[in-house]
Amino acid sequence: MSHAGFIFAAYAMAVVVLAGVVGWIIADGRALRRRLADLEVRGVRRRSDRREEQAT
Amino acid sequence: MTAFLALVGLSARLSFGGRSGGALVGLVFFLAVVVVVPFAVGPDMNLLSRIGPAVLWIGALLASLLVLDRLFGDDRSDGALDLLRLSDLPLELVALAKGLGAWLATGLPLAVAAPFLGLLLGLSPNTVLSTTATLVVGTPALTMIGTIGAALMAALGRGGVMIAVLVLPFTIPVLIFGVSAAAAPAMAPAPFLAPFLILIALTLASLVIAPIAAAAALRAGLD
Amino acid sequence: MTKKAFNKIADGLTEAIAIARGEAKPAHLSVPSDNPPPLKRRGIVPTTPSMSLVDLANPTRFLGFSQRLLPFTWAVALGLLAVGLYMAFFTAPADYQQGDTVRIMFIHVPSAWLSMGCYGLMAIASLGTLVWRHPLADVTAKSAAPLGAAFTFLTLVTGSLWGKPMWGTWWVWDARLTSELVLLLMYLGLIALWQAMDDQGRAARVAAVLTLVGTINLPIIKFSVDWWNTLHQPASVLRLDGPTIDISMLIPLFVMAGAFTLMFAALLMMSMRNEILRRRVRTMELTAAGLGA
Amino acid sequence: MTTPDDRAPAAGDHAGYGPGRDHVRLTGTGLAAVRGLRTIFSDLSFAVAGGELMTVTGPNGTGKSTFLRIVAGLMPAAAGEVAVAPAREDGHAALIHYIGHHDGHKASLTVRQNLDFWRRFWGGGPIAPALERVGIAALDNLPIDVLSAGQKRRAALARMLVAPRPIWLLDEPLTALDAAAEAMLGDLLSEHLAGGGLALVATHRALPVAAARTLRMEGP
Repeated sequence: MSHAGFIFAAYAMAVVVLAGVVGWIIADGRALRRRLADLEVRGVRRRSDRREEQAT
Repeated sequence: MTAFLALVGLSARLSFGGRSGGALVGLVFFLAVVVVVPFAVGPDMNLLSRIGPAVLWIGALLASLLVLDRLFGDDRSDGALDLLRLSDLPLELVALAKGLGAWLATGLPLAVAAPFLGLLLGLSPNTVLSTTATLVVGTPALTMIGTIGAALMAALGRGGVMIAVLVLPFTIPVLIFGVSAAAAPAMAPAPFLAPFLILIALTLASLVIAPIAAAAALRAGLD
Repeated sequence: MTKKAFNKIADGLTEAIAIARGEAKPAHLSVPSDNPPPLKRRGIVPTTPSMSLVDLANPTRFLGFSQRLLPFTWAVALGLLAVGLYMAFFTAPADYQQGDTVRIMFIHVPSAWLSMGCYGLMAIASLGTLVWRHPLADVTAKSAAPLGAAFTFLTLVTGSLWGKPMWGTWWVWDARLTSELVLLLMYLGLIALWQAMDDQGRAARVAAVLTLVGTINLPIIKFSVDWWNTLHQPASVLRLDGPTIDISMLIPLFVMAGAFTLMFAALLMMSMRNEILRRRVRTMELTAAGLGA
Repeated sequence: MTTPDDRAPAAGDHAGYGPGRDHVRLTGTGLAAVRGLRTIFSDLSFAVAGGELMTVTGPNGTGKSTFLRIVAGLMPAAAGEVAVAPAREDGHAALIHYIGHHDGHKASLTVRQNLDFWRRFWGGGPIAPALERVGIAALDNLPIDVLSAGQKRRAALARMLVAPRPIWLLDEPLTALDAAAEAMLGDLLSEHLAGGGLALVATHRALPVAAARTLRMEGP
């Protein structure tokens, strides 16, 4: 195959860029979910029953 | 030393995602300068590769200055500057730490991006190398000179492009020797080492002089 | 693909449609359930007029809907990708002029299409933000920008790797390449704008205005760049324009384009889910501050 | 006072300055401040010893904030000088805690990250007990910009507890604080004074702690 280096470099870059995007999105999502769980453990609800939480 | 390093870390962290710019805006600005030049001078690769080192240096110069405008201004308006002064670390070292942190977050990425932008301008591998090397060595000087401007901006209580107006003249020596060294491989018999060493000297001098000047500006602007 | 996996995905799809129609309740978002609640698979008769965008506008419903749809999208995308890659390397012939480097086209061209399609999507989303105040529109616009930048970057890189052996240089200031580079600048500017503003609602409207100004400006930029380029020495660039491509190359190209588009859709959904969660975290942090002390 | 062992890092521990009284002394002689061409105050003298609280009172515009900033060394005095005894080679900046109109927090960081920076920058003790003491322990992981003004002020107080210092200069510390926080600040001040520290507090409202001295600012 002529210029195999360039072809594979191009495909490798595609893999690197897409894997980078996927990795970033997954890591971001995990961090957010952890944060959400942490806030929920602390008794934060999105709506209502706040007074009750404060009492405990 | 712990205090100094802690401040370098904080400065890098805040500069990286800062409100008035940050690393991303600096890089995009750098890219924009490089993209705009061919529209003005034409897509002639021979011409572009000849002026390439100069274009990269001008882009890096403006980008590294413009992201610094609120380096001390934010500290002043949120009260942190007062707290930074209530310590055994002299204000000069506070300025040095802030400058180094800002360089790590905004100056160094410019030097790292330079080889890729060099491809757009058709630089030869040797010129790419020399330009990157001069930017790694020279951007600390630009950022440190920028801290003087940032300190003046804090005293004025403003942000924005004015920082470039204030300190651009002081960066001329850095630009002269930076570009001479960077363009040396393209201008066959031109020497590389001499201007490169002078560039290093300028950077070292700026690391000493700029913090003193920035601290003086901060003190002068107190109220 | 095993039959079991296929069934699971098919169930997910059915469920996604049901959720979109508002007939099924999505599993709670913050507790990703391993075994989704059993679904009535029969009797999904549209009682409401139809599944409309309004139903999807509810972020919670979107979370449930996308959670079911994602595995399906990924599966099809990766399947198409596998087929496309096989065809690209083994069935597509080498070009008589460019040799094997033409195989770079199968990732370069789909990326380029997506880089432009993504901007179109953002323009529509911006209209959604400004005109209809659609709750998911600004989430879409914000999430799409980094993806658009990534595909634009990929277009430029693969183009560069294609250009080096063909033209002997990494880069020429050709009209198409230059326009693509300007597009990258616009994406990066939008990302910076989103990043610089704390108030996401305001950022959405400002970014929407900038996106739409960009849409109006794009043809002008394109025209100017073409004019600028022909004014100077036109670069003798080999072009693969439209119908001259042989069908044996066109089929793998379309397969790869399909795979890339589905991957983009999947990434966009994941990114939008993150964005919705980010806003919830922010709301809950404000609530937490209200609770504490 | 509680025994040192079970005490939270309270306001009383000052490296080298506690616990005996009169170790630290803050004096100002003939101080004057000029802003623009207007003299704000002149010939102002005071002396405060360890264990004493001095309140600074007076109508708006008489220079209470300016006075505190001059004492802190954050602003040069037009005349006169401020001295701290015993004298220290590196100057007295590191002996002073100052709380001004702005809390000095970095909005993009969490409460803990903010305090952690100051702990490393100034040197100091653990953060958690300090947050506990000012009643915002539950908020330590929140970005500081979601906090209310009163909560931010509490975080600023916690910062003083993390790195104990003998001189407190507080400019209107009661602003934005609720009744509970006001009482808490009173306790902190009492502990600080009992530990040999001194405090200058500019305020319009009555403090929950008895002041040994009062400096009444009446203008030039």
